[in-house]
Amino acid sequence: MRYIPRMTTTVRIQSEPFDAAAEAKKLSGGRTDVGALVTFTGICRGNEGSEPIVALTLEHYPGMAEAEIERHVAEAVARWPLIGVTVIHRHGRIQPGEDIMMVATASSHRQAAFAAAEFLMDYLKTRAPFWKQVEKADGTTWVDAKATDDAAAERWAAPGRKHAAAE
Amino acid sequence: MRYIPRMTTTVRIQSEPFDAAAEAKKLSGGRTDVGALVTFTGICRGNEGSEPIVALTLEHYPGMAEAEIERHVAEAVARWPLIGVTVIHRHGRIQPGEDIMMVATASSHRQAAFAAAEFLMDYLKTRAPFWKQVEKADGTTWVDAKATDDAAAERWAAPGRKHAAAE
Amino acid sequence: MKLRYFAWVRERVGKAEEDVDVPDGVATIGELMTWLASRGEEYAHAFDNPKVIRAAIDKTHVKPQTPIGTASEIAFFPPMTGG
Amino acid sequence: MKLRYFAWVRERVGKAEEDVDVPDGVATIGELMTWLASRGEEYAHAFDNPKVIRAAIDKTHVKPQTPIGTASEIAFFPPMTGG
Repeated sequence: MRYIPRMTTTVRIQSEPFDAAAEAKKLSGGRTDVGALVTFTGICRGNEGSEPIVALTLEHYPGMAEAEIERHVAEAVARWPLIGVTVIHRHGRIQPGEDIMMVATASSHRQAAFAAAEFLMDYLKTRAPFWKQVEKADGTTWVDAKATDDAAAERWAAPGRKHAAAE
Repeated sequence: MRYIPRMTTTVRIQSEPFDAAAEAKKLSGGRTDVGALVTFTGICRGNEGSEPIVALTLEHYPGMAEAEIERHVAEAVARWPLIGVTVIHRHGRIQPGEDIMMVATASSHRQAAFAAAEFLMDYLKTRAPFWKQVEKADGTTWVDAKATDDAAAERWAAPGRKHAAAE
Repeated sequence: MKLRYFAWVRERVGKAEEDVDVPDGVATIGELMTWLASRGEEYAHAFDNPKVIRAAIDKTHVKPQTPIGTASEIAFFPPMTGG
Repeated sequence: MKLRYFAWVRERVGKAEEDVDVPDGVATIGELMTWLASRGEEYAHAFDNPKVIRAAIDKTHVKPQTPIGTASEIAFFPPMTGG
Protein backbone atom coordinates (compact mmCIF):
# COMPACT_ATOMS: atom_id res chain seq x y z
CA MET A 1 0.00 0.00 0.00
CA ARG A 2 1.34 3.40 -0.91
CA TYR A 3 2.20 5.49 2.12
CA ILE A 4 -0.03 8.58 2.26
CA PRO A 5 1.61 11.19 4.47
CA ARG A 6 -0.29 13.52 6.71
CA MET A 7 -0.14 16.79 4.78
CA THR A 8 0.19 20.23 6.36
CA THR A 9 -0.36 23.39 4.34
CA THR A 10 -0.41 26.90 5.74
CA VAL A 11 -1.04 30.15 3.85
CA ARG A 12 -1.04 33.41 5.77
CA ILE A 13 -1.16 37.05 4.68
CA GLN A 14 -0.40 39.39 7.55
CA SER A 15 1.11 42.75 8.39
CA GLU A 16 2.90 41.41 11.50
CA PRO A 17 6.46 40.05 11.36
CA PHE A 18 6.85 36.25 11.41
CA ASP A 19 9.55 33.84 12.59
CA ALA A 20 10.66 31.99 9.44
CA ALA A 21 12.76 29.45 11.34
CA ALA A 22 9.96 28.54 13.75
CA GLU A 23 7.45 28.27 10.90
CA ALA A 24 9.75 25.96 8.91
CA LYS A 25 10.43 23.84 11.98
CA LYS A 26 6.69 23.20 12.37
CA LEU A 27 6.75 21.24 9.10
CA SER A 28 9.31 18.71 10.30
CA GLY A 29 8.77 18.74 14.06
CA GLY A 30 7.15 15.74 15.72
CA ARG A 31 7.35 13.47 12.66
CA THR A 32 10.05 11.36 11.04
CA ASP A 33 8.96 11.17 7.40
CA VAL A 34 10.48 14.53 6.39
CA GLY A 35 13.93 13.99 4.88
CA ALA A 36 14.32 17.40 3.24
CA LEU A 37 13.22 20.85 4.32
CA VAL A 38 13.75 23.88 2.07
CA THR A 39 13.11 27.39 3.37
CA PHE A 40 13.18 30.54 1.28
CA THR A 41 13.07 33.89 3.04
CA GLY A 42 12.67 37.14 1.11
CA ILE A 43 14.23 40.03 3.00
CA CYS A 44 13.85 43.80 2.53
CA ARG A 45 17.18 45.12 1.27
CA GLY A 46 18.62 48.46 2.30
CA ASN A 47 19.43 49.67 -1.18
CA GLU A 48 18.38 49.47 -4.79
CA GLY A 49 21.42 49.76 -7.00
CA SER A 50 23.42 52.40 -5.15
CA GLU A 51 20.42 54.24 -3.67
CA PRO A 52 19.43 53.69 -0.03
CA ILE A 53 15.89 52.48 0.66
CA VAL A 54 13.98 53.85 3.66
CA ALA A 55 11.21 51.23 3.52
CA LEU A 56 9.01 49.11 1.26
CA THR A 57 5.24 49.28 1.41
CA LEU A 58 3.35 46.26 0.12
CA GLU A 59 -0.20 46.68 -1.11
CA HIS A 60 -2.27 43.56 -1.70
CA TYR A 61 -5.72 42.46 -2.85
CA PRO A 62 -7.28 40.87 0.25
CA GLY A 63 -9.07 37.64 -0.49
CA MET A 64 -7.53 37.22 -3.92
CA ALA A 65 -3.98 37.05 -2.48
CA GLU A 66 -4.90 34.12 -0.23
CA ALA A 67 -6.92 32.37 -2.96
CA GLU A 68 -4.17 32.74 -5.57
CA ILE A 69 -1.44 31.44 -3.24
CA GLU A 70 -3.62 28.55 -2.05
CA ARG A 71 -4.27 27.59 -5.67
CA HIS A 72 -0.52 27.42 -6.35
CA VAL A 73 0.15 25.50 -3.15
CA ALA A 74 -2.46 22.96 -4.27
CA GLU A 75 -0.75 22.73 -7.65
CA ALA A 76 2.65 22.18 -6.02
CA VAL A 77 1.16 19.43 -3.84
CA ALA A 78 -0.27 17.77 -6.96
CA ARG A 79 3.02 18.00 -8.87
CA TRP A 80 5.54 16.91 -6.23
CA PRO A 81 5.48 14.39 -3.36
CA LEU A 82 5.30 16.95 -0.57
CA ILE A 83 4.57 16.47 3.10
CA GLY A 84 4.09 20.10 4.04
CA VAL A 85 4.06 23.62 2.57
CA THR A 86 4.00 26.98 4.34
CA VAL A 87 3.67 30.36 2.63
CA ILE A 88 3.57 33.57 4.65
CA HIS A 89 3.53 36.99 2.97
CA ARG A 90 3.46 40.33 4.76
CA HIS A 91 1.74 43.51 3.61
CA GLY A 92 2.14 47.06 4.83
CA ARG A 93 5.34 48.95 5.59
CA ILE A 94 8.52 46.90 5.92
CA GLN A 95 11.96 48.22 6.79
CA PRO A 96 15.39 47.10 5.53
CA GLY A 97 16.51 43.87 7.18
CA GLU A 98 12.95 42.72 7.93
CA ASP A 99 11.55 39.54 6.36
CA ILE A 100 8.95 40.17 3.63
CA MET A 101 7.79 36.65 2.95
CA MET A 102 8.72 32.98 3.22
CA VAL A 103 8.08 29.67 1.52
CA ALA A 104 8.92 26.38 3.23
CA THR A 105 8.53 22.95 1.65
CA ALA A 106 9.00 19.57 3.30
CA SER A 107 9.36 16.25 1.50
CA SER A 108 10.98 12.87 1.84
CA HIS A 109 13.35 13.87 -0.97
CA ARG A 110 15.37 16.97 -1.66
CA GLN A 111 14.58 17.45 -5.33
CA ALA A 112 10.84 17.67 -4.68
CA ALA A 113 11.36 20.16 -1.85
CA PHE A 114 13.64 22.38 -3.98
CA ALA A 115 11.46 22.24 -7.10
CA ALA A 116 8.26 23.06 -5.20
CA ALA A 117 9.87 25.98 -3.35
CA GLU A 118 11.19 27.48 -6.60
CA PHE A 119 7.88 26.91 -8.38
CA LEU A 120 5.99 28.70 -5.60
CA MET A 121 8.45 31.61 -5.56
CA ASP A 122 8.28 32.05 -9.33
CA TYR A 123 4.48 32.11 -9.21
CA LEU A 124 4.29 34.37 -6.17
CA LYS A 125 6.47 36.93 -7.97
CA THR A 126 4.26 37.06 -11.04
CA ARG A 127 0.72 35.99 -10.04
CA ALA A 128 0.08 36.81 -6.39
CA PRO A 129 -1.65 40.22 -6.18
CA PHE A 130 0.96 42.20 -4.24
CA TRP A 131 2.57 45.47 -5.31
CA LYS A 132 5.74 46.93 -3.85
CA GLN A 133 6.25 50.63 -3.39
CA VAL A 134 9.77 51.71 -2.55
CA GLU A 135 10.37 54.70 -0.30
CA LYS A 136 13.63 56.62 -0.74
CA ALA A 137 14.83 59.96 0.56
CA ASP A 138 13.44 61.73 -2.52
CA GLY A 139 10.00 60.08 -2.63
CA THR A 140 8.16 56.83 -3.34
CA THR A 141 7.89 54.85 -6.57
CA TRP A 142 6.15 51.64 -7.57
CA VAL A 143 8.53 48.76 -8.30
CA ASP A 144 8.40 47.65 -11.94
CA ALA A 145 7.67 44.01 -12.73
CA LYS A 146 10.69 42.19 -14.16
CA ALA A 147 10.63 40.35 -17.47
CA THR A 148 13.03 37.82 -15.92
CA ASP A 149 10.38 36.96 -13.33
CA ASP A 150 7.82 36.25 -16.05
CA ALA A 151 10.38 34.05 -17.81
CA ALA A 152 11.10 32.20 -14.57
CA ALA A 153 7.39 31.50 -14.03
CA GLU A 154 6.89 30.37 -17.61
CA ARG A 155 9.46 27.59 -17.41
CA TRP A 156 7.06 25.64 -15.16
CA ALA A 157 4.36 25.75 -17.84
CA ALA A 158 6.59 24.81 -20.81
CA PRO A 159 5.22 21.67 -22.47
CA GLY A 160 7.28 18.55 -21.97
CA ARG A 161 9.33 19.96 -19.12
CA LYS A 162 10.36 17.16 -16.82
CA HIS A 163 10.33 17.57 -13.09
CA ALA A 164 12.63 15.71 -10.78
CA ALA A 165 9.85 14.36 -8.62
CA ALA A 166 11.87 12.03 -6.44
CA GLU A 167 15.43 11.09 -5.72
CA MET B 1 31.87 51.06 -9.08
CA ARG B 2 30.62 47.55 -8.67
CA TYR B 3 29.47 46.78 -5.13
CA ILE B 4 31.65 44.07 -3.60
CA PRO B 5 29.79 42.50 -0.70
CA ARG B 6 31.46 41.29 2.45
CA MET B 7 31.40 37.51 1.94
CA THR B 8 30.89 34.96 4.71
CA THR B 9 31.56 31.27 4.12
CA THR B 10 31.42 28.60 6.80
CA VAL B 11 32.14 24.87 6.40
CA ARG B 12 31.92 22.62 9.44
CA ILE B 13 32.08 18.86 9.89
CA GLN B 14 31.03 17.82 13.36
CA SER B 15 29.39 15.03 15.34
CA GLU B 16 27.37 17.45 17.52
CA PRO B 17 23.86 18.58 16.54
CA PHE B 18 23.54 22.08 15.06
CA ASP B 19 20.79 24.72 14.95
CA ALA B 20 20.00 25.17 11.26
CA ALA B 21 17.78 28.21 11.81
CA ALA B 22 20.37 30.03 13.91
CA GLU B 23 23.12 29.22 11.39
CA ALA B 24 21.04 30.52 8.48
CA LYS B 25 20.14 33.66 10.41
CA LYS B 26 23.84 34.45 10.82
CA LEU B 27 24.10 34.97 7.05
CA SER B 28 21.50 37.74 6.94
CA GLY B 29 21.70 39.20 10.45
CA GLY B 30 23.25 42.63 10.91
CA ARG B 31 23.34 43.52 7.22
CA THR B 32 20.83 44.78 4.67
CA ASP B 33 22.22 43.55 1.35
CA VAL B 34 20.73 40.02 1.62
CA GLY B 35 17.43 39.87 -0.28
CA ALA B 36 17.12 36.09 -0.48
CA LEU B 37 18.06 33.36 1.96
CA VAL B 38 17.68 29.68 1.06
CA THR B 39 18.14 26.98 3.68
CA PHE B 40 18.20 23.26 3.00
CA THR B 41 18.10 20.86 5.93
CA GLY B 42 18.61 17.13 5.47
CA ILE B 43 16.84 15.18 8.21
CA CYS B 44 17.19 11.54 9.29
CA ARG B 45 13.96 9.78 8.35
CA GLY B 46 12.37 7.10 10.49
CA ASN B 47 11.85 4.61 7.71
CA GLU B 48 13.22 3.38 4.41
CA GLY B 49 10.34 2.24 2.26
CA SER B 50 8.17 0.47 4.82
CA GLU B 51 11.01 -0.58 7.14
CA PRO B 52 11.68 1.35 10.35
CA ILE B 53 15.18 2.80 10.80
CA VAL B 54 16.80 2.75 14.25
CA ALA B 55 19.61 5.15 13.33
CA LEU B 56 22.02 6.24 10.62
CA THR B 57 25.77 6.20 11.16
CA LEU B 58 27.81 8.51 8.94
CA GLU B 59 31.45 7.69 8.29
CA HIS B 60 33.60 10.38 6.70
CA TYR B 61 37.15 10.99 5.52
CA PRO B 62 38.49 13.70 7.87
CA GLY B 63 40.39 16.42 6.07
CA MET B 64 39.15 15.42 2.63
CA ALA B 65 35.50 16.08 3.56
CA GLU B 66 36.27 19.69 4.56
CA ALA B 67 38.55 20.25 1.54
CA GLU B 68 36.03 18.85 -0.93
CA ILE B 69 33.14 20.90 0.45
CA GLU B 70 35.26 24.07 0.58
CA ARG B 71 36.22 23.53 -3.06
CA HIS B 72 32.55 23.36 -4.06
CA VAL B 73 31.64 26.36 -1.93
CA ALA B 74 34.38 28.31 -3.74
CA GLU B 75 32.98 27.16 -7.08
CA ALA B 76 29.46 28.26 -6.08
CA VAL B 77 30.81 31.66 -5.05
CA ALA B 78 32.52 31.98 -8.44
CA ARG B 79 29.38 30.98 -10.37
CA TRP B 80 26.68 32.97 -8.60
CA PRO B 81 26.54 36.41 -6.96
CA LEU B 82 26.45 35.16 -3.37
CA ILE B 83 26.86 37.06 -0.13
CA GLY B 84 27.21 34.09 2.18
CA VAL B 85 27.30 30.28 2.22
CA THR B 86 27.15 27.89 5.17
CA VAL B 87 27.56 24.12 4.96
CA ILE B 88 27.43 21.95 8.08
CA HIS B 89 27.55 18.16 7.90
CA ARG B 90 27.41 15.80 10.84
CA HIS B 91 29.15 12.44 11.20
CA GLY B 92 28.59 9.63 13.67
CA ARG B 93 25.30 8.14 14.85
CA ILE B 94 22.16 10.12 14.07
CA GLN B 95 18.63 9.18 15.10
CA PRO B 96 15.36 9.67 13.20
CA GLY B 97 14.14 13.26 13.35
CA GLU B 98 17.65 14.68 13.89
CA ASP B 99 19.22 17.00 11.31
CA ILE B 100 22.04 15.40 9.28
CA MET B 101 23.31 18.40 7.38
CA MET B 102 22.43 21.84 6.10
CA VAL B 103 23.28 24.24 3.32
CA ALA B 104 22.34 27.92 3.50
CA THR B 105 22.94 30.46 0.75
CA ALA B 106 22.38 34.21 0.88
CA SER B 107 22.24 36.54 -2.10
CA SER B 108 20.64 39.76 -3.26
CA HIS B 109 18.53 37.69 -5.64
CA ARG B 110 16.50 34.55 -5.22
CA GLN B 111 17.60 32.67 -8.32
CA ALA B 112 21.26 32.78 -7.32
CA ALA B 113 20.46 31.59 -3.80
CA PHE B 114 18.33 28.68 -5.07
CA ALA B 115 20.77 27.63 -7.79
CA ALA B 116 23.78 27.67 -5.46
CA ALA B 117 21.97 25.67 -2.75
CA GLU B 118 20.92 23.00 -5.26
CA PHE B 119 24.37 22.88 -6.83
CA LEU B 120 25.98 22.37 -3.41
CA MET B 121 23.48 19.66 -2.46
CA ASP B 122 23.96 17.77 -5.72
CA TYR B 123 27.74 17.83 -5.25
CA LEU B 124 27.62 16.96 -1.58
CA LYS B 125 25.57 13.86 -2.39
CA THR B 126 28.02 12.56 -4.97
CA ARG B 127 31.48 14.01 -4.18
CA ALA B 128 31.79 14.69 -0.45
CA PRO B 129 33.43 11.67 1.24
CA PHE B 130 30.62 10.57 3.56
CA TRP B 131 29.06 7.11 3.73
CA LYS B 132 25.75 6.29 5.37
CA GLN B 133 25.13 3.08 7.20
CA VAL B 134 21.54 2.34 8.08
CA GLU B 135 20.69 0.47 11.26
CA LYS B 136 17.47 -1.52 11.32
CA ALA B 137 16.09 -4.12 13.73
CA ASP B 138 17.71 -6.92 11.71
CA GLY B 139 21.16 -5.40 11.25
CA THR B 140 23.12 -2.67 9.51
CA THR B 141 23.70 -2.09 5.80
CA TRP B 142 25.57 0.51 3.76
CA VAL B 143 23.33 2.81 1.77
CA ASP B 144 23.79 2.42 -1.99
CA ALA B 145 24.65 5.46 -4.07
CA LYS B 146 21.78 6.52 -6.33
CA ALA B 147 22.15 6.91 -10.08
CA THR B 148 19.68 9.81 -9.88
CA ASP B 149 22.11 11.68 -7.62
CA ASP B 150 24.89 11.28 -10.20
CA ALA B 151 22.53 12.58 -12.89
CA ALA B 152 21.59 15.54 -10.69
CA ALA B 153 25.23 16.45 -10.17
CA GLU B 154 26.05 16.11 -13.87
CA ARG B 155 23.52 18.70 -14.97
CA TRP B 156 25.77 21.41 -13.48
CA ALA B 157 28.68 20.31 -15.66
CA ALA B 158 26.74 19.96 -18.93
CA PRO B 159 28.28 22.22 -21.57
CA GLY B 160 26.20 25.22 -22.53
CA ARG B 161 23.91 24.99 -19.54
CA LYS B 162 22.76 28.46 -18.61
CA HIS B 163 22.49 29.55 -15.02
CA ALA B 164 20.04 32.14 -13.83
CA ALA B 165 22.66 34.27 -12.15
CA ALA B 166 20.56 37.27 -11.28
CA GLU B 167 16.99 38.42 -11.29
CA MET C 1 -20.89 46.24 -10.75
CA LYS C 2 -18.08 46.87 -8.27
CA LEU C 3 -14.71 47.96 -9.62
CA ARG C 4 -11.50 47.88 -7.58
CA TYR C 5 -8.16 49.48 -8.37
CA PHE C 6 -4.75 48.73 -6.92
CA ALA C 7 -1.26 50.29 -6.80
CA TRP C 8 -0.68 53.01 -9.43
CA VAL C 9 -3.99 52.27 -11.16
CA ARG C 10 -5.68 53.19 -7.87
CA GLU C 11 -3.51 56.29 -7.49
CA ARG C 12 -4.25 57.50 -11.01
CA VAL C 13 -8.00 56.84 -10.84
CA GLY C 14 -7.99 58.52 -7.44
CA LYS C 15 -10.10 55.92 -5.65
CA ALA C 16 -9.76 52.33 -4.45
CA GLU C 17 -13.22 51.18 -5.53
CA GLU C 18 -16.52 52.32 -6.98
CA ASP C 19 -19.85 50.97 -8.22
CA VAL C 20 -20.54 51.54 -11.89
CA ASP C 21 -23.34 50.81 -14.35
CA VAL C 22 -21.64 49.36 -17.38
CA PRO C 23 -23.37 50.44 -20.62
CA ASP C 24 -24.73 47.92 -23.11
CA GLY C 25 -22.14 46.91 -25.69
CA VAL C 26 -19.28 46.68 -23.18
CA ALA C 27 -18.88 42.92 -23.16
CA THR C 28 -15.24 42.12 -22.35
CA ILE C 29 -12.53 43.25 -19.94
CA GLY C 30 -10.77 45.01 -22.83
CA GLU C 31 -13.95 46.88 -23.78
CA LEU C 32 -14.48 47.82 -20.15
CA MET C 33 -10.99 49.36 -20.03
CA THR C 34 -11.72 51.36 -23.21
CA TRP C 35 -14.97 52.61 -21.73
CA LEU C 36 -13.31 53.50 -18.40
CA ALA C 37 -10.58 55.44 -20.25
CA SER C 38 -13.36 57.64 -21.70
CA ARG C 39 -14.73 58.63 -18.29
CA GLY C 40 -12.37 61.52 -17.61
CA GLU C 41 -8.79 62.65 -17.40
CA GLU C 42 -7.80 60.52 -14.39
CA TYR C 43 -9.23 57.38 -16.03
CA ALA C 44 -7.60 58.22 -19.35
CA HIS C 45 -4.28 58.49 -17.50
CA ALA C 46 -4.78 55.21 -15.60
CA PHE C 47 -5.80 53.24 -18.69
CA ASP C 48 -3.69 54.98 -21.37
CA ASN C 49 -1.68 51.79 -21.93
CA PRO C 50 -4.17 48.97 -21.35
CA LYS C 51 -1.58 46.37 -22.38
CA VAL C 52 0.22 46.74 -19.06
CA ILE C 53 -2.94 46.56 -16.95
CA ARG C 54 -3.97 43.23 -15.47
CA ALA C 55 -7.51 42.34 -14.46
CA ALA C 56 -9.32 39.91 -12.17
CA ILE C 57 -12.98 38.93 -12.18
CA ASP C 58 -14.23 37.89 -8.79
CA LYS C 59 -10.61 37.48 -7.56
CA THR C 60 -9.41 35.31 -10.45
CA HIS C 61 -6.94 36.47 -13.13
CA VAL C 62 -8.57 37.04 -16.54
CA LYS C 63 -7.47 38.20 -19.99
CA PRO C 64 -8.65 41.30 -21.92
CA GLN C 65 -10.84 39.14 -24.16
CA THR C 66 -12.63 37.52 -21.20
CA PRO C 67 -16.37 38.36 -21.14
CA ILE C 68 -17.52 40.32 -18.13
CA GLY C 69 -20.57 38.08 -17.83
CA THR C 70 -22.20 38.20 -14.43
CA ALA C 71 -19.13 39.38 -12.51
CA SER C 72 -19.85 41.01 -9.20
CA GLU C 73 -16.34 42.49 -8.72
CA ILE C 74 -13.74 43.41 -11.33
CA ALA C 75 -10.26 44.60 -10.34
CA PHE C 76 -7.59 46.40 -12.37
CA PHE C 77 -3.95 46.60 -11.36
CA PRO C 78 -0.35 46.76 -12.67
CA PRO C 79 1.79 43.63 -13.10
CA MET C 80 2.38 42.11 -9.69
CA THR C 81 5.62 42.61 -7.77
CA GLY C 82 5.22 40.55 -4.61
CA GLY C 83 7.49 37.81 -3.32
CA MET D 1 52.86 4.65 1.13
CA LYS D 2 49.85 5.00 3.39
CA LEU D 3 46.60 3.40 2.27
CA ARG D 4 43.22 4.22 3.83
CA TYR D 5 39.94 2.37 3.44
CA PHE D 6 36.43 3.61 4.17
CA ALA D 7 32.93 2.16 4.60
CA TRP D 8 32.50 -1.38 3.20
CA VAL D 9 35.96 -1.35 1.62
CA ARG D 10 37.35 -0.88 5.15
CA GLU D 11 35.10 -3.61 6.53
CA ARG D 12 36.11 -6.11 3.84
CA VAL D 13 39.84 -5.36 4.06
CA GLY D 14 39.51 -5.56 7.84
CA LYS D 15 41.49 -2.44 8.63
CA ALA D 16 41.11 1.34 8.30
CA GLU D 17 44.68 2.02 7.15
CA GLU D 18 48.08 0.47 6.56
CA ASP D 19 51.52 1.28 5.19
CA VAL D 20 52.54 -0.69 2.10
CA ASP D 21 55.55 -0.94 -0.17
CA VAL D 22 54.14 -0.84 -3.66
CA PRO D 23 56.13 -3.07 -6.04
CA ASP D 24 57.75 -1.70 -9.20
CA GLY D 25 55.42 -1.82 -12.18
CA VAL D 26 52.36 -0.69 -10.23
CA ALA D 27 52.01 2.79 -11.73
CA THR D 28 48.32 3.76 -11.63
CA ILE D 29 45.40 3.64 -9.22
CA GLY D 30 43.87 0.85 -11.33
CA GLU D 31 47.07 -1.19 -11.18
CA LEU D 32 47.27 -0.61 -7.44
CA MET D 33 43.76 -2.05 -7.04
CA THR D 34 44.72 -5.10 -9.11
CA TRP D 35 47.81 -5.63 -6.97
CA LEU D 36 45.86 -5.16 -3.73
CA ALA D 37 43.25 -7.72 -4.88
CA SER D 38 46.08 -10.29 -5.10
CA ARG D 39 47.13 -9.80 -1.48
CA GLY D 40 44.67 -12.24 0.08
CA GLU D 41 41.08 -13.27 0.41
CA GLU D 42 39.88 -10.15 2.24
CA TYR D 43 41.50 -7.88 -0.36
CA ALA D 44 40.14 -9.97 -3.22
CA HIS D 45 36.67 -9.56 -1.70
CA ALA D 46 37.08 -5.78 -1.22
CA PHE D 47 38.40 -5.19 -4.74
CA ASP D 48 36.50 -7.86 -6.68
CA ASN D 49 34.60 -5.17 -8.62
CA PRO D 50 37.09 -2.31 -9.00
CA LYS D 51 34.64 -0.37 -11.18
CA VAL D 52 32.55 0.56 -8.14
CA ILE D 53 35.53 1.61 -6.01
CA ARG D 54 36.47 5.29 -5.88
CA ALA D 55 39.93 6.57 -5.00
CA ALA D 56 41.59 9.71 -3.70
CA ILE D 57 45.26 10.69 -3.78
CA ASP D 58 46.22 13.01 -0.95
CA LYS D 59 42.53 13.79 -0.32
CA THR D 60 41.64 14.63 -3.92
CA HIS D 61 39.39 12.47 -6.13
CA VAL D 62 41.28 10.63 -8.89
CA LYS D 63 40.45 8.20 -11.71
CA PRO D 64 41.73 4.61 -12.14
CA GLN D 65 44.15 5.75 -14.84
CA THR D 66 45.73 8.42 -12.61
CA PRO D 67 49.42 7.72 -11.91
CA ILE D 68 50.29 7.12 -8.27
CA GLY D 69 53.34 9.36 -8.60
CA THR D 70 54.66 10.60 -5.30
CA ALA D 71 51.40 10.22 -3.38
CA SER D 72 51.80 10.03 0.39
CA GLU D 73 48.23 8.82 1.08
CA ILE D 74 45.86 6.90 -1.17
CA ALA D 75 42.28 6.14 -0.10
CA PHE D 76 39.77 3.63 -1.48
CA PHE D 77 36.05 3.79 -0.80
CA PRO D 78 32.60 3.08 -2.24
CA PRO D 79 30.55 5.75 -4.06
CA MET D 80 29.69 8.49 -1.59
CA THR D 81 26.29 8.73 0.09
CA GLY D 82 26.45 11.89 2.19
CA GLY D 83 24.11 14.85 2.12
